[in-house]
Amino acid sequence: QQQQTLTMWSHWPDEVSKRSFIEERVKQFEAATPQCKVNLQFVQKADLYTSVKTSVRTGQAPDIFWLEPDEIAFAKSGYLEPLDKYIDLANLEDWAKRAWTWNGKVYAMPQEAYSVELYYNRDLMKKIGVTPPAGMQMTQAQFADMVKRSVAAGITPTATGVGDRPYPGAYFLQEILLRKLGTEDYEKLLTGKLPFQDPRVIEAMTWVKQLVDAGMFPRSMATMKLGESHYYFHTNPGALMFPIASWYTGRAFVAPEKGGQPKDFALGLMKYPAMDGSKCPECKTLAVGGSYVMYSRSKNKECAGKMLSSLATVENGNKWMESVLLQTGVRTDPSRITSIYAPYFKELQERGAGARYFIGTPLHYMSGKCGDTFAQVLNRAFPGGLVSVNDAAAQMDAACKASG
Amino acid sequence: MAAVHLENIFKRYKGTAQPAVDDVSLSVQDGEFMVLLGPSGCGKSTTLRMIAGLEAISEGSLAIDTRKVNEVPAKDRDIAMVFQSYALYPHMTVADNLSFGLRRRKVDSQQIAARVKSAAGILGLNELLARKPAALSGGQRQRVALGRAIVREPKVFLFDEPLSNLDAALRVNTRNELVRLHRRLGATMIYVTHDQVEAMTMGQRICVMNKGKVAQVGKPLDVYRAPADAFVARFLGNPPMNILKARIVQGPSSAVAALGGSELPLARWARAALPPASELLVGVRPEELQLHEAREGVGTLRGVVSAIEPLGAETLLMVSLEGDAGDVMARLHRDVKSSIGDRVGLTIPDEALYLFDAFTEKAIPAADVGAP
Amino acid sequence: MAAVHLENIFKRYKGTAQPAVDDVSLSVQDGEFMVLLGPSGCGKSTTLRMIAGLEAISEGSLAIDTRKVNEVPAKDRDIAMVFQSYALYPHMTVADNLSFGLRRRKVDSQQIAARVKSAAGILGLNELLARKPAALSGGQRQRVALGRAIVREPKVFLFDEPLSNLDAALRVNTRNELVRLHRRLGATMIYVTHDQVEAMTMGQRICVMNKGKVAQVGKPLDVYRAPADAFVARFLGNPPMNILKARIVQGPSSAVAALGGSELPLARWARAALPPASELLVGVRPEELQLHEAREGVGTLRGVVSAIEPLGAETLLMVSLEGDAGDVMARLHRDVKSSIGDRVGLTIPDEALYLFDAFTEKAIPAADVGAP
Amino acid sequence: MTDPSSGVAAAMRRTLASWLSAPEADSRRASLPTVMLFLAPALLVYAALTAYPVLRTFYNSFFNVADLASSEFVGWAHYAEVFKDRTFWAAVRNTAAWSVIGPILDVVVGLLLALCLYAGVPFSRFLRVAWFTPVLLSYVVVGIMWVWIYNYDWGVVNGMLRAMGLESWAQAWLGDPRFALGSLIVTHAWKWAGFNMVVCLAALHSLPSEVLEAAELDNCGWWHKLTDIIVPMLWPTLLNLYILAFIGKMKVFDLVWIMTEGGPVWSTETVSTYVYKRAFNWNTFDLGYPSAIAVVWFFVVVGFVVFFNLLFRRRERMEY
Amino acid sequence: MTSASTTLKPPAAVDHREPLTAALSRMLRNGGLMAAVVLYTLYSALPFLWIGTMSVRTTSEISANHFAWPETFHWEKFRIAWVDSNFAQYFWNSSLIVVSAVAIVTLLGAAAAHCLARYNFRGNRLVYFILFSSIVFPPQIILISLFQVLVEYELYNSRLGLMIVYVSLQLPLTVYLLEGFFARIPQDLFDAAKMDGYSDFEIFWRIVLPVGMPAIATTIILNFIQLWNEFLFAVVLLSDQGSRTLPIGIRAYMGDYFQDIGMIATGMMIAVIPVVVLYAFFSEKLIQGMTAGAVK
Ligand SMILES: Nc1ncnc2c1ncn2[C@@H]1O[C@H](COP(=O)(O)OP(=O)(O)OP(=O)(O)O)[C@@H](O)[C@H]1O
Ligand SMILES: Nc1ncnc2c1ncn2[C@@H]1O[C@H](COP(=O)(O)OP(=O)(O)OP(=O)(O)O)[C@@H](O)[C@H]1O
Ligand SMILES: O=P(O)(O)OC[C@H](O)CO
Ligand SMILES: [Mg+2]
Ligand SMILES: [Mg+2]
Repeated sequence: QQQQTLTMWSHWPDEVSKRSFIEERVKQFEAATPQCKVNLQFVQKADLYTSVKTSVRTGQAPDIFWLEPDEIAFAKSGYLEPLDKYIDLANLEDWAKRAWTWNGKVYAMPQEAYSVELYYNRDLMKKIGVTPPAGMQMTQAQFADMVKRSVAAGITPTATGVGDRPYPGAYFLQEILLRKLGTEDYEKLLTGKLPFQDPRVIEAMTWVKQLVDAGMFPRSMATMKLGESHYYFHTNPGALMFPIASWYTGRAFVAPEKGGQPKDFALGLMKYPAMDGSKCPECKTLAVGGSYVMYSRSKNKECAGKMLSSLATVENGNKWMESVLLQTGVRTDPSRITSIYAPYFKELQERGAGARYFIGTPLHYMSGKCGDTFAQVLNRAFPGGLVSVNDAAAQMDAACKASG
Repeated sequence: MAAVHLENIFKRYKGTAQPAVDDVSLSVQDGEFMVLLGPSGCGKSTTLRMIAGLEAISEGSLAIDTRKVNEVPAKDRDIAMVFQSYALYPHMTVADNLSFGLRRRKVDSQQIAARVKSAAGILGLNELLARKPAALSGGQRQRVALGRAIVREPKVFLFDEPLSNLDAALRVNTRNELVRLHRRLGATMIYVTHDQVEAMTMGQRICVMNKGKVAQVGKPLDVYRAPADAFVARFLGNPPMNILKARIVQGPSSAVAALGGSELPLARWARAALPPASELLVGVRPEELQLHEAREGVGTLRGVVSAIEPLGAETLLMVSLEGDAGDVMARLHRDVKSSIGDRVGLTIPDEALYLFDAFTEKAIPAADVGAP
Repeated sequence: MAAVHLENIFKRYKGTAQPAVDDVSLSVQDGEFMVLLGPSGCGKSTTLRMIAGLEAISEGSLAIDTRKVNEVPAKDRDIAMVFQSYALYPHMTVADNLSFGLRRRKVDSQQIAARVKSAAGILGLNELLARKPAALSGGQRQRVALGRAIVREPKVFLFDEPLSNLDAALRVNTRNELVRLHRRLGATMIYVTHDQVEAMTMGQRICVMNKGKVAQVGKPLDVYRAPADAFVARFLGNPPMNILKARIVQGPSSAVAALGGSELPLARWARAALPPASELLVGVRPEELQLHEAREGVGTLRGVVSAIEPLGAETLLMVSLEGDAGDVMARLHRDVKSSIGDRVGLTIPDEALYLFDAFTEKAIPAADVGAP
Repeated sequence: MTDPSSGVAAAMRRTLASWLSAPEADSRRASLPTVMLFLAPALLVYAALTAYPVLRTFYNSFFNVADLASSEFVGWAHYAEVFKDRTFWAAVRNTAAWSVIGPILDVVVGLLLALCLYAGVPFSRFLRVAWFTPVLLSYVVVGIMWVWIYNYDWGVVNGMLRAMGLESWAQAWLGDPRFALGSLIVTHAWKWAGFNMVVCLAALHSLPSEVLEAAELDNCGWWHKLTDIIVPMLWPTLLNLYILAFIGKMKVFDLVWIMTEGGPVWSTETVSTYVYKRAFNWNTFDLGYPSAIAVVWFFVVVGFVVFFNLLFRRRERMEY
Repeated sequence: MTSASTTLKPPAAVDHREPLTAALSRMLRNGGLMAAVVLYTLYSALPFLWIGTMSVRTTSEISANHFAWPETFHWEKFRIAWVDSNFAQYFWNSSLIVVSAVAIVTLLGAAAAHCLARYNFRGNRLVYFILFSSIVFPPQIILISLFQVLVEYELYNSRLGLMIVYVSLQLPLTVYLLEGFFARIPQDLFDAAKMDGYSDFEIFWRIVLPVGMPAIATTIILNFIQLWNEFLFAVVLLSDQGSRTLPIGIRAYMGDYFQDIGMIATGMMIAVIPVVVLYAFFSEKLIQGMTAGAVK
């Protein structure tokens, strides 16, 4: 059979564990499949998207590339190859498959999955004299009080940076909303079927706005990059909490001189607070993250299919969890996981125990103007204290109802 | 070497009403040094550039020897031109400037070297061959421009005011050099200038142009002495000829020109030769006027000294004639003692008088034609 | 109105060895028209610009009337200057150009209007007041530049070759206008030129400069007739004075200058006045030479005609003297008949002879000093 | 000439002949082939890579172009939408503000710097290089540099304010819609002042020194020399620079993209970034709508340039 | 400005005080001027210095104190940045693309400029206007369809494609600058060469180009600076990592090092130093060319 070289582009150039995981899989694949060579490149997300979004139209996109489910439009526009006949779909979690299903076909190998978590610094928490409740979920009042104490102690309550990402600023609000509304209404909200001007939404936003005004977010949030916000949280100047997805580990669990968290860092995980009168305090976001897709005009579909198929095994799912300490859309057998970070991982699983998952982040549901408005208003302006509740809700409704 | 014949040549620029060159006919003989002289804008450069092939001829025929060349492009006419601005190639050394035209013509390199050497020798450029034009003085640049023409050994040399950028002393020198060069090469040369001294001293013949037309062609002194019209008379000579309006009155023996109170007998003109109109223009060159103590008598202009310019070598006297007949300039001996406001008389030798028609400004020849 | 006194003024530009102005002392009287004359680069402009305050004075003292002004900035010296390039403000109308200096001096607006009107009247600019400089001819610009100086009613007017951009005819006119203006305003004027005709006709006194030094100061004709050195002698006069090397020999009654084969008696000089060295320079102006048929005798230069330039009004003869004594130029009557190669004699009137020291080039005054 | 058809033919033949055969005897004329030899390559590049794409953009703007292979005609729909698009209008406002204010800053600073050098401050050779250096840097470098300079926590600006005891003045310069656009404009001016300086300096040096001296004799101090003489005489140059900068700013993209990507809340969105986002960054894949914006913007820019030209038409050529 | 008031007083009174006040005001003025000059120089140069210090410090050192002078100079960071990131490749790509684009645009532009400046032919000004007016085209008007066009010509994602796009981008400016300069080359020079027997093309090659060198040098430098730093078209028209140019490389590099400010500073210095060094050498030429009237 003829030798094929496929091009594969991945995000994560700065996340060592994910990177080496993929590199190893590729090496194994090449060893096992001599007729296929893989030209693997790690490209920062922004650049990757820029390149891929232009090159898919030209027939020159990489054979395999990295996408998140908010880019399902690739599939809708016919740029992706359905994977049904290439990989063993049984090895994928159902919710993960759903995130990538369009017209009945599955379009991606959901390598990465994550839940949206609230990390905190145990030492600082002690310093301001707060002890998290047993269930690790605070009430509205407890949480507000903690924020106030933190501010009073000169400690930024939450590290958040939206300088280069359209979503982290909205994590907190989004989780509050999910709990307040419950999965069904939350989904309606995200798909434009429920207005942001709904009283429950307004109520939630009003509370978050109070926290914002109390100084919950750093003033440098708007220009802080995602990577900087990690550093801000665990090293300098240090923040009490860090609302981020569970892929926190990718950037934090590396050597400190590479920007990772300090060796003895007292990382804790708690649940997002539930507002009084929340419909679903146990709700939680689970989402498919970085996934690999196959280009529909690829000239090396056979090899590409084999490559993706080699990733989609339970064994690899476990390896991923073990080395990256992060969920995956591939089926796994968590009991087998051992590593120095096992305690962390245990805690992560504890926080997820008994949760009701809502699958997908807002951007997975919003596109075009709506997505842009979300990124600008809910992700930046609202937590930055730059818009009022009503203004923000009105802007969201104007953009999302029209496109929804 | 070659003769150049212009026949009824016109040049009309787009968007101008008057032709820049208006029906010019002129024959330049083989080996002749012809000067085109005229005031600024009279069409001298245009004429020259048409000969060179740098400007299309609107009408008429241009021939070099017997061949009509209207349509021949400049590069094939075998003519060399020296520009007022020298137009040296600023990025080439003097040697390269000299040889540039030959290299293009595929002259073999030994011969190029020989010709460059000889031209450099003639013009004293040997020391300068490796320099670039920026490092040369005005006079040296001028010589390089000349050299560039000489090495080409062309049929015809054209010069467009080549001396006007030089200072006075250098101008006199180069003038002489050019004349000597012409004698030595025996080449046909056409030389454009608006400087009458250059024209008088260099030209074998001069062609005076005015407003695109040829006013007069002839040997320099002939033209000076017998100008064809008032324009030529004024243009040649410095200070220029005094030309005054006069009335013709009948005198005792001949006609008399009356200027204000003064009367000049026109002995040399037959009555019949004078125009029927009673007005004409009387001309006299400043150097022909003599201060006359008597201040009276026929043939004497009377007036008041209005300005004195002692130039050292001579003195110019401006005299306002009686009866508002105008001002005349007299060029007198340096020792003249006179002061502003003096009433003086100026005599004019009979043979120094010129007459021009008041309307056409054409000269009215005297009966003893040809030797005024 | 004011007098200007320069005392031992020096100007040294950075990086040049020779001072550009070298120990110049000069007093210009109140109301005088003084001309600074000299070849290009002799320091005329620099001197003028130091007076104006546009150039720092390296050494020496400059006083206007009795006040030392070395340190007074240009704008406070109350001097007006007319530049060679006119330096009109291109973005202002003629009227604004005229009034700008007054407005800056806070003269009240009625008076400005009056002064502008009067200056415009004097210079015939009334029609042009609303135009911008780009829409003016060279002569008109010149007049605006003048007007700008006049309205200021300054203590001193300075002119830096203001006519050199004009064509010949306009130059003569403007020259006269300027002289008239000076008479009318009675102002102190310092006028820089390298044109000797301008200097001779305009200046009440002229100051001839050479290489940064003052060569001679005096009335124009005095300087022409009694040049202080060979440089001045050559510089004033066109064609320039013939200056030849000669040996002094003892003649029968007086000393004799020997040039090649010819001998010129030096009757007007006492033996004692002549330098001990046996060499000196003999000068004679071209217009003083007379063609002499005899070709022999004391006081006659003998030679061969090497070039003839008939200029119409006169004829220039270049004569190569016998015995390689050099060339002399004679300015002769227009009717002279001579041809190249003729052997001729040229006589010199005794009183037309000049002597200069061969080394210092200083003039050696004759015994009957002051009236050569 | 009596037969009209032969007359026409003859005329055509003559015209053709006059095109092809050079009136070689005129040095300012050249035959058509010669002219084409010089012009054709440039015109070809122009036609293929400027003219054609422009027309193509016009064409695109009437279609939905999600895939290169297929497109769907939508008529004027995109245009109708453009005029309702609030983000577009925000971008227009920002770009207009930037293009009008920015150049003033650039040109004034450039002129002042040039005047310093012209006045002969010491070390002018070094300063000329130092001040020009920002021009050499790519927007990427400038952008990152200034993002750091504006950093809220450890940026130079806030650092200095804090050092001066002005803690309350410290701002998230790029994070606050009130300051973000201004901060970008300052950065842009930082980069371009040197360019304007060099051009102004060249223009200053070609001013006739005698006119300045005349002004001095006319009792002008440095301030009046500047306002009454130098600025008016440099006016054409300054206008040119202004218009050049204006055009540049109507196009501004790179710096915004690197520093703020148009945020926060579209406060630094420019038309260029918006077009780019919609064409290559949003997950909508449609090239038609951004093309329509580009077309609208094209006419706006051309309109402005024509307007400027009319406005300044009177400026006669200054001779000096 | 104090001297303005002194002129109003009678000159005699001013006489002795003048030098003093004048000197004082001059000193003040000069002092103010010098202060402004120093401040501006700091403003324009300090950012470099800052980035420069950061480029030889490690990120942890930097975050401890952002403004400290480096205690130890970590020069090895330059090696690491150069080796680990594709800088050599980016450099080569940028050089290849930019140098050829500048060479071609100079040649094409000069030919067109010469033709427009020298010859009278019908449509001369029209062609000039058309070529020049594209200077006002906003890039986005051609960006999108240029992308489509290059895809059709199969030049998308190729260095050749980007190179010819660069040629077209800089063409208007080049023609504009050179036309202005060439038009001022005296016609006599051109005529002299004609009479020396040279054809139009040879004259262009042997006279116009060498004589126009100051202006050509200026356009070369300007074009080079602009293209070397070009970002937008490079992002859209190249997707392959192997063909990226330097600005894109730095951007990607930033991403790769993400929160590693120190390394990013190192990368920035690598990108900046060559251009600055080049400019330090050629600044005189550039300014000469501009003063010669290339830009005005
Ligand atoms: N390219 C042109 N287009 C239109 N008119 C022109 C052109 N060149 C010259 N002219 C006009 O033709 C006339 C003759 O010009 P030409 O250059 O031959 O004068 P000239 O005698 O050489 O003058 P000068 O002594 O000033 O050089 C002038 O009126 C001039 O304005
Ligand atoms: N700024 C300067 N720096 C150095 N040398 C200068 C400067 N200006 C003039 N010079 C030199 O000083 C000398 C006198 O110059 P100046 O301009 O006064 O001459 P000028 O008599 O006015 O000559 P021209 O008739 O050519 O105007 C010249 O040798 C000139 O080269
Ligand atoms: O925004 P990023 O770069 O963290 O990407 C989101 C991914 O899902 C993280 O691995
Ligand atoms: Mg001419
Ligand atoms: Mg001078």
